[in-house]
Amino acid sequence: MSDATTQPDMSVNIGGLIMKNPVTVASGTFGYGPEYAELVDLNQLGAMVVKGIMPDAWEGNKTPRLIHTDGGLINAIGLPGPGVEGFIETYMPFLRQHDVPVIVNIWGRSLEEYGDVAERLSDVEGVHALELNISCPNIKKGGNQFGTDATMTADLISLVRSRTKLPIIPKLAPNVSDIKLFARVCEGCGSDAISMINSMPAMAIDIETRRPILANKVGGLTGPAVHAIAVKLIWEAASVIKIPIIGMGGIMNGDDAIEMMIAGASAVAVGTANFIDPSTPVRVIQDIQDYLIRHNYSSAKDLVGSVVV
Amino acid sequence: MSDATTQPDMSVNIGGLIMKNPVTVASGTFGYGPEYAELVDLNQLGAMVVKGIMPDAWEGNKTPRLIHTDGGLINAIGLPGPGVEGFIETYMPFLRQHDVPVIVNIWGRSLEEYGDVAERLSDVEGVHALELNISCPNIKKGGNQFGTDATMTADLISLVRSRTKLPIIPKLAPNVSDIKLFARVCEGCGSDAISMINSMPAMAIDIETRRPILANKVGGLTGPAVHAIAVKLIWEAASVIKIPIIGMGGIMNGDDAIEMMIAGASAVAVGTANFIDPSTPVRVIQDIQDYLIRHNYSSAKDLVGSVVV
Amino acid sequence: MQIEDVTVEKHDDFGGGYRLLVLRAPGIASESVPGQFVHIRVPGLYESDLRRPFSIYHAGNDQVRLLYKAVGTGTNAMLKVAVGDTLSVIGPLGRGFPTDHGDTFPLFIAGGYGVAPLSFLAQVMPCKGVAFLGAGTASDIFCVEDFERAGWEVKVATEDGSMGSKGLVTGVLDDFVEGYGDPTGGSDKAALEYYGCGPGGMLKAVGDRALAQGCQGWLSLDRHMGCGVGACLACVQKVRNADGDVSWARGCREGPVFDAREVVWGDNE
Amino acid sequence: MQIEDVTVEKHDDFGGGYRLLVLRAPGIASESVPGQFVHIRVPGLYESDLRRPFSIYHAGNDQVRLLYKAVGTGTNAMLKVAVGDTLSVIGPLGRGFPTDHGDTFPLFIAGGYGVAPLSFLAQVMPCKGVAFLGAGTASDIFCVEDFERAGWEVKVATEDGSMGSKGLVTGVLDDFVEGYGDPTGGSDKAALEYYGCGPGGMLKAVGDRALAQGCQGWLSLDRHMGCGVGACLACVQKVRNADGDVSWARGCREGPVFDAREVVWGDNE
Ligand SMILES: Cc1cc2nc3c(=O)[nH]c(=O)nc-3n(C[C@H](O)[C@H](O)[C@H](O)COP(=O)(O)OP(=O)(O)OC[C@H]3O[C@@H](n4cnc5c(N)ncnc54)[C@H](O)[C@@H]3O)c2cc1C
Ligand SMILES: Cc1cc2nc3c(=O)[nH]c(=O)nc-3n(C[C@H](O)[C@H](O)[C@H](O)COP(=O)(O)OP(=O)(O)OC[C@H]3O[C@@H](n4cnc5c(N)ncnc54)[C@H](O)[C@@H]3O)c2cc1C
Ligand SMILES: Cc1cc2nc3c(=O)[nH]c(=O)nc-3n(C[C@H](O)[C@H](O)[C@H](O)COP(=O)(O)O)c2cc1C
Ligand SMILES: Cc1cc2nc3c(=O)[nH]c(=O)nc-3n(C[C@H](O)[C@H](O)[C@H](O)COP(=O)(O)O)c2cc1C
Ligand code: FES
Ligand code: FES
Repeated sequence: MSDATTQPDMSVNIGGLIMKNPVTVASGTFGYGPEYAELVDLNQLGAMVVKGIMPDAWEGNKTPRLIHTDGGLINAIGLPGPGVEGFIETYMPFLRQHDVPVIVNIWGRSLEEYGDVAERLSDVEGVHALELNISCPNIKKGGNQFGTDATMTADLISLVRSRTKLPIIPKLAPNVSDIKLFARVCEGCGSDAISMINSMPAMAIDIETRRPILANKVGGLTGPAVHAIAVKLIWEAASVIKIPIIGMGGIMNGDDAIEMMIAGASAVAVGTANFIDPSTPVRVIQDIQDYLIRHNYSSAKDLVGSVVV
Repeated sequence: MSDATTQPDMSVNIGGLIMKNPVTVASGTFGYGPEYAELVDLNQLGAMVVKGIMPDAWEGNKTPRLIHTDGGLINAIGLPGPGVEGFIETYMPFLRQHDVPVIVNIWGRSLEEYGDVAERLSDVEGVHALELNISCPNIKKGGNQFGTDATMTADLISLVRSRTKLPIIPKLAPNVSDIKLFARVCEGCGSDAISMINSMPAMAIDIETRRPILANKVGGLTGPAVHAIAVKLIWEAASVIKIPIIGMGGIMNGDDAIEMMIAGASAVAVGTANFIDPSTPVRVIQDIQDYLIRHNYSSAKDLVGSVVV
Repeated sequence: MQIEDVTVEKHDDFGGGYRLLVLRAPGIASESVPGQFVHIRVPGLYESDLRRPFSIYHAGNDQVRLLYKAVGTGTNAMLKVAVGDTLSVIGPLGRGFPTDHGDTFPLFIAGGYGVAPLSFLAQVMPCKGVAFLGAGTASDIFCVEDFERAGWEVKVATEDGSMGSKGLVTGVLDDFVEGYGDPTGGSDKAALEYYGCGPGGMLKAVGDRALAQGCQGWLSLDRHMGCGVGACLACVQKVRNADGDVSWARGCREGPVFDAREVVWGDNE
Repeated sequence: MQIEDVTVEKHDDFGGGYRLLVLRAPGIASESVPGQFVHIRVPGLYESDLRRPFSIYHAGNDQVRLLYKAVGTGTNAMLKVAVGDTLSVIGPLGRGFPTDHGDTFPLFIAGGYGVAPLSFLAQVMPCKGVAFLGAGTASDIFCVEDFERAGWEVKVATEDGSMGSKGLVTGVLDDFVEGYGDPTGGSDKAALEYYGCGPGGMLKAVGDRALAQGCQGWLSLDRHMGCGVGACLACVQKVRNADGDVSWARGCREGPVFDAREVVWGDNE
């Protein structure tokens, strides 16, 4: 408990990575850094998570890639990107100019590729942690399949673990029946933290043309529609592991973020909301701080998993 | 193709049960029949699905049992009901007075209990089919656990199959990574149709009290938020089975229902929308008919699975 | 029970922080009895947002009147409703107060919007009694004239003492009951009949008194509603029947008005 | 690029089925060039509903002007915006038309709201040319005076012939180009510079002509937008660089205006 005049300690420790506050952005919703930099001061974020990177440059899916639906978006961007070398060359100099830890979201078409990107990024100055996207529903090879099969999840994490000393943060899929199993596997195979949730597989069909609206046919649902799903999964995962959780899924405001932290997330990431209001992460930081003061918490850490059941 | 003067054939065949139109109501959202009867003519429905029934009278969960959230509801009603004898005595006389096939949604705390209810209902006049709720997230024993473990699903359906000649319609859970497996298991074990989706496990926490809002802590998300998730799962399931699908999840209007039929549902059920507008099922019937006429379909069956991919 | 598209005929500030909504709803108006409620689809909410329940303040002349206070998303959205707008309303719903009375002496105890159904009841009840109205402060008291015009005595209690007695409404109630009837005997206290509508704590206090005094008591319990018609089983209240068996009753069907003897307190959540 | 809370100063019918929205947006106005767009958070939509992109019709005097047509959920909700309301606007976004010109002769080809950015461009461009405006029928033609006032010649084509030539806008365009310059030679056709903004089919036709004639062509392609700033990668367009390599470019960053030579048609979906 703090007295009203001292500011609460907003910092959190995500598997060795110290975030100055518990708020980051969800991979794929904030580009690689420069995109929103004119609107948002990156240095204010607890961490910057970049869009998914794999060994080679990748085109992603055809368009339409993103549509809005009730309470959210469905996207099938398909992980386009400049590849690991392109990323390091184009974006790392920019990111290094900032005072914000960088978490690189990585993926591969095979276990080996995950290992390759992880290793390549390990000694790149300014890269602070790796988020392993084992759960993207929008690509044919890799992606969701790694994250919905516990054995594959285990193999993948063990392999990446063996190839990097950076903190690794596997990102879990919501479309599993037993999230605890996956959380335990992640912890057991040497993860430093987990993040959750990735988007929820979904589909929309144009009833006049009878064609799926997304070129990729199916996509991933994000935004408020998945928030209560995410809270439930985070609560369950937090009940069985000791490593920290970065929570995400439909955070639109401070209340949503605080709810997730109470459920068990040590940090939170704002995703879809950035598109609608890029100042959301900064507002959320402020709202968490106000909440801590109002409730007399001396540290953001005290909020984590404080749900009364 | 029909000429404009003839009405399209709205009837569909759900595993031997003929529905005069493809629209029914989702179990638990329309009571046992009398509740909405003053507002909606039951005879207009393609079928009437009643709230879940098990051998004994059952209290359900404590309150709050139902809350609204972004794009839907979260409920943890917990399957209260009068038990199979109470149901037969109290509600079947009323239902028999109507010209609508009755589908009884059943559940049990063990495999045996499912079998017992199924057998007991088998020779009850006016009961046309059984929907097996193997996927309710709101009870501690039974429920979701049967529907997220393929082996248990198989055992359960085989047992019920051996104890009734009525059409059986297992109801699938959305929180699985491989819906095709469950659809196949249902078909392989002698189901006449499947229905999907049940509600999606979810949770909401009051950030001031830090307590889960629902007395049961977790509940099931329904309504528009889950619609695109349901469409995707139905599309996948329809691609691997021949038995018909009753589709549900966030149907608010005719377009949503038509989308689900195009994805692969032979019939649809309106759930959450009844609470907001009890005339939704009747409107949906009209909208489907109008759509068929406008698109020159002679039968609702032609719409089923007509997605162009 | 019917579903009606009704026109808003009036929408004004009322007093006590409440707004008055007058709806042209001939079908619902003709069926309504005091204690029943309507379930309103509030315009401007998400399409999947639930209807909101409101007690019927008055019904007659093809009109249904409601009093509401803006406390959340739905009631704030209601502020934007304009005269001439159309609303979808289901009603009348639930079991209201009994309207056949012996020669008991009725006591109404109301807090918040609880005055609304009791004012309605006061208009239609043949016998007259005393209405006890409680609130935090004077400006939260409203509808006093309704009762007085209907020939009722009104006793007010405010927590800050700015109107009527200072303290809880049960204070003035107890004072009245103590002085009621033959001061030596008191057996005729059983001739009192309690009607309560308001916050849960107040209702329990009223119910406890009715039971202790062997009086009939009617309590209108507000349970969170889903469908409003008995289908979803969200709004349940634990009740005990004459045999002592405990079960759930639906606030929207078997309630909102319950016999005080039936109500099982505190075991709902 | 900035995010500004702007005040609505005017909101009127405009012509051609469009509405004019005038916003007090000093920051955005001062940075804007023709062909850029703004991304607007439409009030009254679900909190998770995306912003909607609109071309800048005019910018200056601390104001940004837009023309829009109600075609769906968002634009219909925009109809309810009132003078004095505050909107959250991000802009100016994207790469607009080039504003440094040699001594080419500019041809503008516009359909629908495509006239908006081209009208803006006509005001700021030092040289004058011809604006070809196409539509289905006379009542869909608007902004003619904008170009005329700026000293431009305007040629109109309507599909039903109710105004200008009958047929597609490319018809009048081709007639003009055929008669342009030295009728015996024709090599000076390369001095034409095309600027297209409108439906995809029209843009492709314009682009094809520019390429065939060896002219510079600028096409404003409207891709479905998510973030509007380059982060989500929703709005991509296949482009070919000078070396012939094909890649995706973002409609909201590298576009919406593309060099006609870069655009790879039809391979996006
Ligand atoms: C039978 C019945 C009759 C009623 N009559 C009246 C009336 O005549 N006048 C009037 O002003 N109000 C009345 N209410 C209460 C009214 O329905 C709620 O105030 C309203 O639904 C709140 O809606 P909201 O969207 O503004 O609040 P929300 O944003 O939905 O919620 C605001 C807060 O109120 C709580 N809340 C919501 N609904 C209820 C409820 N039913 N019971 C208790 N807490 C709730 C929520 O949990 C939340 O904390 C009645 C309720 C019932 C059940
Ligand atoms: C760079 C750019 C500049 C634009 N400038 C203008 C302008 O100046 N004036 C103007 O009126 N409109 C302009 N538009 C189009 C405008 O953004 C859309 O009409 C608007 O977003 C539709 O929103 P809605 O909510 O009304 O429609 P929705 O309900 O979202 O959709 C209605 C229909 O339009 C389709 N649609 C939605 N957005 C787009 C899009 N971006 N491209 C193609 N189809 C779409 C949907 O698929 C749907 O079929 C511009 C678009 C872009 C990308
Ligand atoms: C347009 C878009 C692109 C995304 N790209 C990625 C990605 O590259 N890697 C990844 O792990 N997750 C990606 N995601 C998922 C988000 O990081 C996040 O897990 C999800 O959107 C849930 O959060 P939200 O509801 O706040 O958006 C993407 C989401 C969206 C909407
Ligand atoms: C209040 C409520 C009660 C429900 N009860 C049952 C039930 O008893 N048995 C069952 O199989 N499903 C039950 N369901 C799930 C619905 O039948 C349906 O599968 C789900 O609500 C998805 O449809 P919707 O989004 O249209 O509501 C219930 C849903 C709600 C909202
Ligand atoms: S509100 Fe649905 S049963 Fe009472
Ligand atoms: S709209 Fe997001 S990258 Fe262009």
